Amino acid sequence: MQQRRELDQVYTNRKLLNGQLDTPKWWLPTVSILGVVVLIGVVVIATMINKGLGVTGLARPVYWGLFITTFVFWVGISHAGIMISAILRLTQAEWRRPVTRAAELLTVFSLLTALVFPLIHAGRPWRIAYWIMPYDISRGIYPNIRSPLIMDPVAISTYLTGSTLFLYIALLPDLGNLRDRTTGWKNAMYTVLSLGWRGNPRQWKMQTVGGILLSALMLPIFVSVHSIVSWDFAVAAAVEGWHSTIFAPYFVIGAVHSGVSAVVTMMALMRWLWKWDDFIRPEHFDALARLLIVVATGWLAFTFLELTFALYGQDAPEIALREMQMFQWPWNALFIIFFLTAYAIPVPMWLFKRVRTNIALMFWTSILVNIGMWLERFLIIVPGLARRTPFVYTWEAYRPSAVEWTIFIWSFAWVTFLMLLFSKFFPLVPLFEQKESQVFTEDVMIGRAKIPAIIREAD
Amino acid sequence: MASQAVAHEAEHHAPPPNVDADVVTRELIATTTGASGRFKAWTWGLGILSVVGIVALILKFIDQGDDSTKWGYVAALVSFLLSVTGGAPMVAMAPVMAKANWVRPITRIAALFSFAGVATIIMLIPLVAILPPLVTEGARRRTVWYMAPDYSPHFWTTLSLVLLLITGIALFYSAALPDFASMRDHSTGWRQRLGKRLARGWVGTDVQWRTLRMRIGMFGSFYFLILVFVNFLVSTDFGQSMVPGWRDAIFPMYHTVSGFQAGVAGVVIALYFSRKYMKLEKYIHLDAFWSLGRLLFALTLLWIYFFYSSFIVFWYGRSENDIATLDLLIKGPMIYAFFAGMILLWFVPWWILIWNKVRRGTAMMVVGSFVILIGLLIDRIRTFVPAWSVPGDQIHQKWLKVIPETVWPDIFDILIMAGGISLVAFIVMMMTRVIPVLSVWQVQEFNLLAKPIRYMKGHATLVAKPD
Amino acid sequence: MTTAEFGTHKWGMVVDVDKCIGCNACVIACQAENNIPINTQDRVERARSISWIRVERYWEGDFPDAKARFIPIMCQHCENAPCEPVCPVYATYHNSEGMNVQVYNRCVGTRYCANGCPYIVRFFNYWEPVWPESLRNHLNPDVTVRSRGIMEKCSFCVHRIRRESRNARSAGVEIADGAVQTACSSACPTSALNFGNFNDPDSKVSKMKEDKRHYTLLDQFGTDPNVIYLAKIDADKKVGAGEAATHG
Amino acid sequence: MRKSILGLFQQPEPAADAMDGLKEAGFELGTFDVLTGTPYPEGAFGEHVPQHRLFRYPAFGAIIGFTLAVFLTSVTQLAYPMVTGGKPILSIFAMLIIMYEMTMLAGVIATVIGIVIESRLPNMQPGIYDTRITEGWIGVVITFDDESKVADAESVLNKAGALEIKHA
Repeated sequence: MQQRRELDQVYTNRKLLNGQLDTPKWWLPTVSILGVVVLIGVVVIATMINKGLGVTGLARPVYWGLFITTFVFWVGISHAGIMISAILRLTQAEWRRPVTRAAELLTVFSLLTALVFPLIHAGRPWRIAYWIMPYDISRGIYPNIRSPLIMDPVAISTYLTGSTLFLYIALLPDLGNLRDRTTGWKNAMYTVLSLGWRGNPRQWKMQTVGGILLSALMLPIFVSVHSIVSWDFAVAAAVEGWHSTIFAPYFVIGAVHSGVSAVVTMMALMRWLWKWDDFIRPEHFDALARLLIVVATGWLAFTFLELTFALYGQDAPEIALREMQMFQWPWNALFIIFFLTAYAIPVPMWLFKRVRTNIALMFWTSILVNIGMWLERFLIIVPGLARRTPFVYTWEAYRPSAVEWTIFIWSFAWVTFLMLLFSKFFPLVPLFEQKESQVFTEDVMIGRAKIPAIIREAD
Repeated sequence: MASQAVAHEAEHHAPPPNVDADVVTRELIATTTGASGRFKAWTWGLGILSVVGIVALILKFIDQGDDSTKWGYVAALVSFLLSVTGGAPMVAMAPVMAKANWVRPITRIAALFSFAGVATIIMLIPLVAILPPLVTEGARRRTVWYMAPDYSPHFWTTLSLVLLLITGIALFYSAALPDFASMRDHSTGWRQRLGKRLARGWVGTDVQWRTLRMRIGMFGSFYFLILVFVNFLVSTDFGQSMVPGWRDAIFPMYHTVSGFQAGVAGVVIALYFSRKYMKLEKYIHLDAFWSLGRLLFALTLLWIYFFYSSFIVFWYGRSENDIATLDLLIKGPMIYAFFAGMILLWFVPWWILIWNKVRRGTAMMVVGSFVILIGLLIDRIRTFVPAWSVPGDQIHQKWLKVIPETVWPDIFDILIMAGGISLVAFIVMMMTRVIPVLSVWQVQEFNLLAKPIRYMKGHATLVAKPD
Repeated sequence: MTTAEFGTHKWGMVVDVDKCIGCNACVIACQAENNIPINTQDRVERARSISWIRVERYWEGDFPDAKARFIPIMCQHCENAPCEPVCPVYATYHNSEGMNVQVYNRCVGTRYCANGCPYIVRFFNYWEPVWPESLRNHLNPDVTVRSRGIMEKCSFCVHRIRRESRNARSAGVEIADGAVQTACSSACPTSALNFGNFNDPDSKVSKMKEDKRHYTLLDQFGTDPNVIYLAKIDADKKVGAGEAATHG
Repeated sequence: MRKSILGLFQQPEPAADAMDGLKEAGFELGTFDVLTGTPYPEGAFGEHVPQHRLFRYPAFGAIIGFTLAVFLTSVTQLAYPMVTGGKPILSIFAMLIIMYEMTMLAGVIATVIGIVIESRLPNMQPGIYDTRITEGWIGVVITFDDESKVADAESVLNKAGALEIKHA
């Protein structure tokens, strides 16, 4: 429980709106550098589409490689947002307040990035338009809804739309705030965007009730999205290591693991870059780390189950696959790194409060987790395809090409770029939630002890 | 229902009454004595039923002890009892996990269920004797015990169930110390003597309180881990591994989650009756029902999610495993049980619990909980009975070739199931005679931490959150 | 027996492994017939070569009495094909003649089908296909040249089937048994590859697949292929479907 | 444009007193309102708790989405009856997933529309306002049908200790 801090609202406004009202010095150079990287990435993608997928490292039988791995990775990251803002909103966790918007943003932008990969990894991207937006007559046929690749776009666009609207609704009061702080064309923009927000009881009630309702609606979507992504793999009966019933919850909890870690990374950066030490405080990292310990352990349990029941069948090919995945070069090295970074190093560290409240350590451990979780996806997808078949015809292992790595890096630059762009115009920490927590918390004296308390409305 | 719900809502909005500490102690201690005639009648009835059930169990063992295919219903019952009695105490750990205030008064009721774990163990004994070893006719069947000794499942399941019982009781006892002390101070007769012996000189020093919290946290986490492990063993060794080619990685988790669901449902029912017939409205606030309702709702959705996650994978896959599993467990001998379970375990509770009005009330909550318990029993029958009905000479094959016929319960099975379930109720009811059904000190703590306040012109509750 | 109307046949192949001598004639015939781009050394090394039919060589037994075995593998045209339901655009589906067909202009190249296929008989065009000037005019006009970015696989020489049924229809007769031959089966010197109509109970292939040596590849996936294999006969070994299925 | 005045307070308590004063002075509910920069516990200002029908929107949206999904999935399959992998033409278990997603999507969109409508937005003539409200000041705004009551409204605000009164 965070101990209470008296923060004057004027100060809160000035600090939390510094991204918009007085742009920090580092902003322009950073954005321009990122812009260059993004541009390079776009050029590379264009060349790949122009030349064909021959430029990638893909080869029979590994038809899906780095792109799909990264796609799953970003979809996983996107699960941070709703996890944090919905679940914590429903459980009325007080410490969520400064975190929610950043998390939702991460959802939106990582989804926008994830979407790119299935498109560019296809052989004829220019035709994918028919596959995503298929309901036209010109193609003369409708898509096959039995295919998980149709469920994917449906689920992801649902999730993207939902979380974007969620973000916007929660942004309204702060837009009103910005409208009051700005002049000129910015003022005009915020006036339009804030839809004439005034802050009367009705509007506030809608904020709270609607927030809870939307959370309750977004939560099932959030679960379904990564489940459906996991079924891309799980329905392939002929691929050992993919055809497992546990994939849906296993992917979801893994996604939460990586997503929440990504939020930690992001919060540390926000605290450092915008000097928000008064708002993003060690106790928030502490709470997130506690959450992460639980999530990570649950995830480990699922990993264990997945492995157990892979061997449970005691079929030769399955065992051969696992043997390759864990004990053969280069997979064994990846596997060790994966296990160390995803669980063995960070979680024991988080057990100590000194680590949990140390922002630098939290930053690095959260990065470790995401390295591990990316490798996890890679180790699920690629060895499953590079499996030993009974045939001598397939012998090639998969080695990602420079093009793939460039696009992989591009995706990170792209997300950061979008984030910074957003931060120029909209606050990354919800101001009204910040102020609300000021109103809704106070200290009670029980005997001599001063205990932080929360005001719960009679309902 | 609507009008009643509205009434409850009004009641809900009213801030929790602040009762003086001494009144709390006196009234709650008083609940252990002076049982009503109805209560006595019920206890007798349930007691007799349980005895009949145990006798039936022995008879069935003598009669059919050699034929494993006839024991599916007992296996289902064991799994069911494990779910209820094992899942319920999890509610007692919520404060440790989430520091939730609403749960404090009701942890005792949840913890009382762990005593009923005795029923599970009693029902398990013959089953362990009958469960085929890993190697039959020189062939080893698929289990999670790849190369382990032949009788590992028998040993470990029994051991972990006993461990679960012990940890559950330890969890109960570590949280009950202060109440035994208050029984020592305010009760009479054997209860006072019992309190004297069990309070272990509790006077409530700072150190004692700190150790108490530490113990609760410790045993709580142990309990959780052991519970997951037991669910894993029972669901695989007594269910999955009895069917050649049934390979469902999610099944243990499915089993665990539906176990929690049943546990919460059991707690809701116990709460309802103690609130109604022990006049505890003052202490069991509707807030508790509301929160439990939301928990139950979430678990209900989780059940359907886990079920569908495995089902869709089987449906897409065409391999022998997939087809045989679907044919045996869903389309096959138990199809009616499947639909009944689907309706009672998911659809009906989902539709009942989705309404905030219902969650704010008690009546429909308890209806929903009963529905869930019945549904769970049917679902356990759906999974375990077909699994056990596979002939013993086939369970070590690679794939299930012939789908066995439907197995209907014989008179023994019915008596055993009735007995086992009433034994749980019986034990819980008896425990309420021994110790207050609500934990006295936690009720005090609740009243201390949650205060109704006037915030300017409005009403609100001030909930303190100590670390 | 049916007339040559569309959808009345169930085309299939019976491969007598015992007769296969691993001469690779079928592979060459297929490459020539179906306008398959040339598998240059580079493509083979990158495991990007395309061959709709291939002859697998594997060893049975251990040295010194190890035996070299050959088994031709092409698309098995499964009834429960894992590749079909996963295609988002119906680029591959099961037609009414029991064939697993690939529709090139629907394909967007997700390569999902290839992941699903346990036989590794689906191939992806990484590059635009090119032929040396000398071969430009050798392309088969009946077969589409596949552009880059799409999947392709054995089509049971569907163009030959169509031609035969056209002729039969215009002549008002049924397609005679054996009239339709795929490029590979017609090229096979030992007639290890036999193509025909499984719906016709007294066609050659229908008779052959009753042989007690018959088995299908990777039957544990429940794909129910339309390509039936007849197991190798070993002088010193009792052979049944069981033995054959193990190496499949 | 109806006449309305806005009294500004720096602390919530006097604002609440002002609301009470207005009630006593016989202004009927709905003609006066309180503007804050942050949500306060319900009824903190003795304001009348706003009624809303928000919960109807998602149900309505969900029904629409579900119907659409059923139509889309079943019709598109039946229109092109192609057998894939021996799956039935009308594969209900694949359809369920799409139906679920579309139901949720329509539900969410309807909810968002509902939130906007129920909070009486977009509101292009926000009326009298002060930018300090988003800096923690509390505004009590009163709208009049007849000019006569302006005076006693002002007196109430002043009595409660309004730091500033704006007219519009």
